Amino acid sequence: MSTASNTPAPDQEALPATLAGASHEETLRMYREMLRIRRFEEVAARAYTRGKISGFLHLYIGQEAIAVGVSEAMKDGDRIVATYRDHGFALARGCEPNACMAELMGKATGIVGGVGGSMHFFDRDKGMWGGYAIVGNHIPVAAGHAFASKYKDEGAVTICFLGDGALGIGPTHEGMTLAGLWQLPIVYVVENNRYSMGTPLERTLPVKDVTVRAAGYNMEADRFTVTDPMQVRERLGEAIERARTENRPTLVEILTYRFRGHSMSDPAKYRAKGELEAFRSRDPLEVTKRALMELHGMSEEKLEALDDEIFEEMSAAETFADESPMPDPEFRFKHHYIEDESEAD
Amino acid sequence: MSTASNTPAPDQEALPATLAGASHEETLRMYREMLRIRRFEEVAARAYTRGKISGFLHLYIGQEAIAVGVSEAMKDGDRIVATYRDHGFALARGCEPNACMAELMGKATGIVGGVGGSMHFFDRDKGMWGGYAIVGNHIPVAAGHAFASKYKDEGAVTICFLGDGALGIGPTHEGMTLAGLWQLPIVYVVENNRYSMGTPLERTLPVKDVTVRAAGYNMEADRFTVTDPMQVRERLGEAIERARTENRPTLVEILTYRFRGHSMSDPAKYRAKGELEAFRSRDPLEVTKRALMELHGMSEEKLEALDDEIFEEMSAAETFADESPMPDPEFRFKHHYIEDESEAD
Amino acid sequence: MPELQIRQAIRDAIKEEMERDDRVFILGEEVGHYNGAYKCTEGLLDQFGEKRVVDTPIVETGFSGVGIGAAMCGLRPIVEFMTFNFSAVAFDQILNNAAKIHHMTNGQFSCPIVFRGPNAAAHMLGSTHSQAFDAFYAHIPGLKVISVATAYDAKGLLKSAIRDPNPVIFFESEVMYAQRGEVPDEEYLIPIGEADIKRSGADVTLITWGQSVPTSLEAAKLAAEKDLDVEVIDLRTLRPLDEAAIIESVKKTNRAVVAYHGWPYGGVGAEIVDRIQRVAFDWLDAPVLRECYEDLNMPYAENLENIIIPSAERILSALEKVSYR
Amino acid sequence: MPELQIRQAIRDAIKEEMERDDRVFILGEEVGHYNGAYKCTEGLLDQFGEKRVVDTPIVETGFSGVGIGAAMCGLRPIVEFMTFNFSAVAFDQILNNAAKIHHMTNGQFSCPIVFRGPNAAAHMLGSTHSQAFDAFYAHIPGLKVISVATAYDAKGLLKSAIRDPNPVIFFESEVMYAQRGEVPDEEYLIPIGEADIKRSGADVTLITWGQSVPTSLEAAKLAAEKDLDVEVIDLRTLRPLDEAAIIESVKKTNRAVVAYHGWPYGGVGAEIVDRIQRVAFDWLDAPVLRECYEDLNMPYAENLENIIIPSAERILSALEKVSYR
Ligand SMILES: Cc1ncc(C[n+]2csc(CCOP(=O)(O)OP(=O)(O)O)c2C)c(N)n1
Ligand SMILES: Cc1ncc(C[n+]2csc(CCOP(=O)(O)OP(=O)(O)O)c2C)c(N)n1
Ligand SMILES: [Mg+2]
Ligand SMILES: [Mg+2]
Repeated sequence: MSTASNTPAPDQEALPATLAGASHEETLRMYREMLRIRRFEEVAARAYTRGKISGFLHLYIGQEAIAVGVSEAMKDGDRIVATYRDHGFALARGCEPNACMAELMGKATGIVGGVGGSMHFFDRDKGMWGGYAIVGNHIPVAAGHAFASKYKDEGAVTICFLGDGALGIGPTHEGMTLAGLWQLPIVYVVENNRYSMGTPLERTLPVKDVTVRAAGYNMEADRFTVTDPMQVRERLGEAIERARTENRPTLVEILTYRFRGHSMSDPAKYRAKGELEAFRSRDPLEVTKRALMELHGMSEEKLEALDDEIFEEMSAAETFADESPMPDPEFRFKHHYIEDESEAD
Repeated sequence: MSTASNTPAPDQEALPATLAGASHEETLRMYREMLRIRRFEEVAARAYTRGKISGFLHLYIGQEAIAVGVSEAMKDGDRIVATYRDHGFALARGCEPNACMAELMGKATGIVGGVGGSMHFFDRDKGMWGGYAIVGNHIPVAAGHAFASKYKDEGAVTICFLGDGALGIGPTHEGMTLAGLWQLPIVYVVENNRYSMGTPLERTLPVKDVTVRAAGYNMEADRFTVTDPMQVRERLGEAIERARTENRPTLVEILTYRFRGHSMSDPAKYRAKGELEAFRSRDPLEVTKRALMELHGMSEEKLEALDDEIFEEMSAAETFADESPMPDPEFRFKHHYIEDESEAD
Repeated sequence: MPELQIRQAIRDAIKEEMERDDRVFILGEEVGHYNGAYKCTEGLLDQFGEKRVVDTPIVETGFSGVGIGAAMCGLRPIVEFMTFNFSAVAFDQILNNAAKIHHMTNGQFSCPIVFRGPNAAAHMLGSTHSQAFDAFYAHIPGLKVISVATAYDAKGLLKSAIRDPNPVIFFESEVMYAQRGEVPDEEYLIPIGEADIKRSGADVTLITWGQSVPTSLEAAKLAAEKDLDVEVIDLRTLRPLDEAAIIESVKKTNRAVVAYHGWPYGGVGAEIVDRIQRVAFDWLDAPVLRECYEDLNMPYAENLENIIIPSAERILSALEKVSYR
Repeated sequence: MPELQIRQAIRDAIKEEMERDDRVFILGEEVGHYNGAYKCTEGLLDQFGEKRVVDTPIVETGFSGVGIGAAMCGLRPIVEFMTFNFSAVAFDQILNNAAKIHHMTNGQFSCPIVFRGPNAAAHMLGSTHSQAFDAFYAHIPGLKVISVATAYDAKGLLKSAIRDPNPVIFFESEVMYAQRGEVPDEEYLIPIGEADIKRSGADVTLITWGQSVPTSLEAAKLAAEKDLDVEVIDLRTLRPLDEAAIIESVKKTNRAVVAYHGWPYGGVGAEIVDRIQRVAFDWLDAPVLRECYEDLNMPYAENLENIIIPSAERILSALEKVSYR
């Protein structure tokens, strides 16, 4: 399976410095992770159109460099708190595609046993702390995680992602107010993919550069257009370490783009002409692939073999999910209340 | 009744330029209005301690110059939307002390028939649009008033007041986001009296100068320490006219001080030593009085006579309220639903 | 009569009221350029422009508050919640402003506003996106609450809601938007507060509303096959409740079941039970039973969701139980 | 046994649990330096310092969310709402996060948190500050809901709530904070979910909770003077409901009245009626009656407020009515 045709003349632009400075091994590792996310979601999208997946399915395609980059910048114990657009983070954190795909199909073998679906991936031990589906309501919760880290003096950092569409809502403001007031070890990352559902940010944000708000919260700020996962690792890495060592919060805005509609039901007809193509030509996945070829001499064949292998993995995940059982009917009574105190952490 | 003893050596400071530029007549008019508010509240406070008033009673004493100044800057059709600390605005807008005092006592003759109490003064025709008791929840409502003005193209401006304690809450952020995004004819005025209940702003605000947030909302900003009502009229007047003529919203922070506790039940023990005295020496009421004496040659006697007259007015309001009947028991069924469409505006 | 989808009936109601009264406008997420997340506002932006079809950012408290403020100024806002699940972040605006403005201002201001959108479980959306808000809003004095199940009712009641001088909560259903029903060409209004007998019967009264209406009709059909003649009352308005219609039917049948989408504890279902046992105590031959969601958070998995949502079979068995069959 | 005010019993419960378990901390407006708006946290800042007694800005959603997040990390937060009226702006956090985290994460996370503060009408605070949130929170699966009326119950149940691994809503009453009652020196816990018979009687069951408990006991006294022997059950926990205690009593008395602070439509009152008529249908000699707020926004005026809140006289007349006196 080849993707080369997706990229109109990427070779015209120079490769980003961050990729130039990276080793073959790490470039390949990150490329591989990005590709795994993309192929996972493509397989999921196909399963959706075949009626195997229901509900909402929000694809991360185009934004993968962010999840992979941040994951590389994290230490054990650090945690990601994300929105409903969460598959990429889970996979980047090492969650099993089998469990992820099974979750999308509402199967007992799913990452949360089939109770959550696409929007609610959680894998505590891997630092994947969700998967929240109400816009903005995870922002104060993530501040709470950071609060607990500081309370326990455990040195963990919380990295909380939100969309450009989540900047107006009150809970976002309240969570950031507390993070800034109490100087919590947290990094808030706005993945600005230019749209909240069908609405371009011009119609939702009174200001272009949202990091101007950092001062009002007494946070540090950073803002950049994503080029590749190395860059994300570097830039978020700084903010993460500042949170870890100084308990100093940062508001980061990453300019990115989603190649698909908001969810599977959105044909995304609202895009400006040529917009999608322009962004595709800077697809971080393709840019990273170019680095592998141009800087590290990887052959098309090798890259295709890798792609095939990953496609295999994700197809196997689909089969796994297909063949997994639905939850037992009695399972619906589980996890509403904890009877025994020792079951709580 | 003399208040001279309240003011330790105000004559050491030069009078503000805004007062120096004002006529005798307008200075006296504004002084009179400020004094009316103060005496009204002093009488109310006494009635409260005598058990005639219940519930919450939030006094505006110390902040009067703001209500009087803004009221002077308003045109017919403009409206004030305020918090529970609302007596000053009502009186400045010309609401009857009788009706206001009766409201505090929950009487049928009250400004809202005794259903609202201290926190819910409304007098539509006078531009006194409330009186909201849930912190921050009037901010989007006021944006709605401004939205309607723009929709109807009626040229009215909404001036919405909030406390320093209301800056963190989500509804404030959402209302301001919409006001900035849609460029509504509104002025948001933060009355920063340094405390929200017993908490000094250092413990509630991550940032000192809250007008830095204006940029994030695409609003204009202004910030000043209140000296006298003329100054307030001038500064808010600019913002009001900008709203009226350009549909351009402004975020204003006025540094002020409340001389009493948060409400009658608060002994305000949390103040720093000497803080109250320092602010008293810059009491805009006293400063304006000095201007009347020093710039316009008004005698102590005349001023005392004025004070006596106002004190009489407010005492009479107390008597009026005392003697007013409680609402009829059947009145409790009124105004829950409108049966007839024509009753709605 | 033409057959319309419920979403079209809703769109037509809004359109007609906007044509009739230029104080009426609609605001919410994706209502304009996107033509509505569920296409209930299709074509409105084109017809009325951005002034009256207002796309908002994701700020439910913000735009609910703007609607309330605009209503106080004499406009007639329609606030669309993409789903009522998202009204939870605007709860204070509805509870403390919309429901109270008229009273709190001693009648100086009114709050003629409609909050509308899909409510209750759709299909596999998980616990945060599958909630019925009936119990929350029907509890609050100052509000009117409507829940519609047919295209005809949707249009007639939405038009009444828009004209009503009070704040109205208007519940629709995502999974029912595509259902078709006859809608007359001529203008009509359905009064708020009147239940509708969707099927008359002599043996048991089945009180229902919203998404449970078709399921209840199905259950009645199944019951008929077993010789149980069920009267199906679609409440349509939850607040004020058409107690007279309920009581009249129960006095005839002496038995009642309540079927709806929503959690069991309290809520509209329990209120109906209370009224029946209080007003028609001596007529009751069996306890009133309720079929609604199980008292659980809604899981994503299809099979579990299907168990939790009341099915025609479950309703049937309640009908049989109150009939001591 | 020493007599403590309810506010002191609450303070002692928090203090003891904070001494016992350093994961316990409290956050909210004015809980620290001000010692609590109603002095329920008096002395805690001095004893435990700013790390564990956390003054917050006025951001109910923010600090509720922080509490929830901290609970997910193994801490044991107590969130104080200055009054539950202000929880309306945090409704989504309670509904969509606190109540769902454990389920939604398939048990990977738990949410051991207590939301506490005064609830229902106090005295002349007007419509926005006089609301009972019982109906809203008791409706939600995933939460436990407690409402206390004595110093003894307050301490024993708050300690249990703090130790409970689930999210707990804990209702107090502003007008009852100063009421005194005996509280043992030794540590004790009261299990969540157990009603308490505050007065036993043979003729009518009076089910009540919170602020209506003293009024109900007064009504029972008045009834006794008229030879009506009333059993007063204080529910104490609203969710889960102690159905067994209610039913047992009703099977003995064959009549029941429910008295509480809150609006009538739906809610806990209607739920109790539903359970009684469903489970004890054949034992009931009269319809169950409820005495609660009238279905109105609360006015400020004292005389109107006093009519709207259920008085001992009103409860008495309901007791007489169900006894056909
Ligand atoms: C409070 C709330 N309102 C509305 C929604 C519906 N909704 C889900 S995602 C979304 C758009 C969010 O856009 P953005 O924040 O930019 O994130 P993106 O989807 O682009 O990643 C909307 C409106 C919701 N989930 N929660
Ligand atoms: C949402 C909400 N939370 C808490 C309160 C209780 N409360 C009323 S006023 C107030 C302090 C507000 O301070 P600030 O905004 O500075 O205004 P000021 O009282 O100083 O005028 C608090 C905590 C409330 N009314 N609403
Ligand atoms: Mg986006
Ligand atoms: Mg203040």
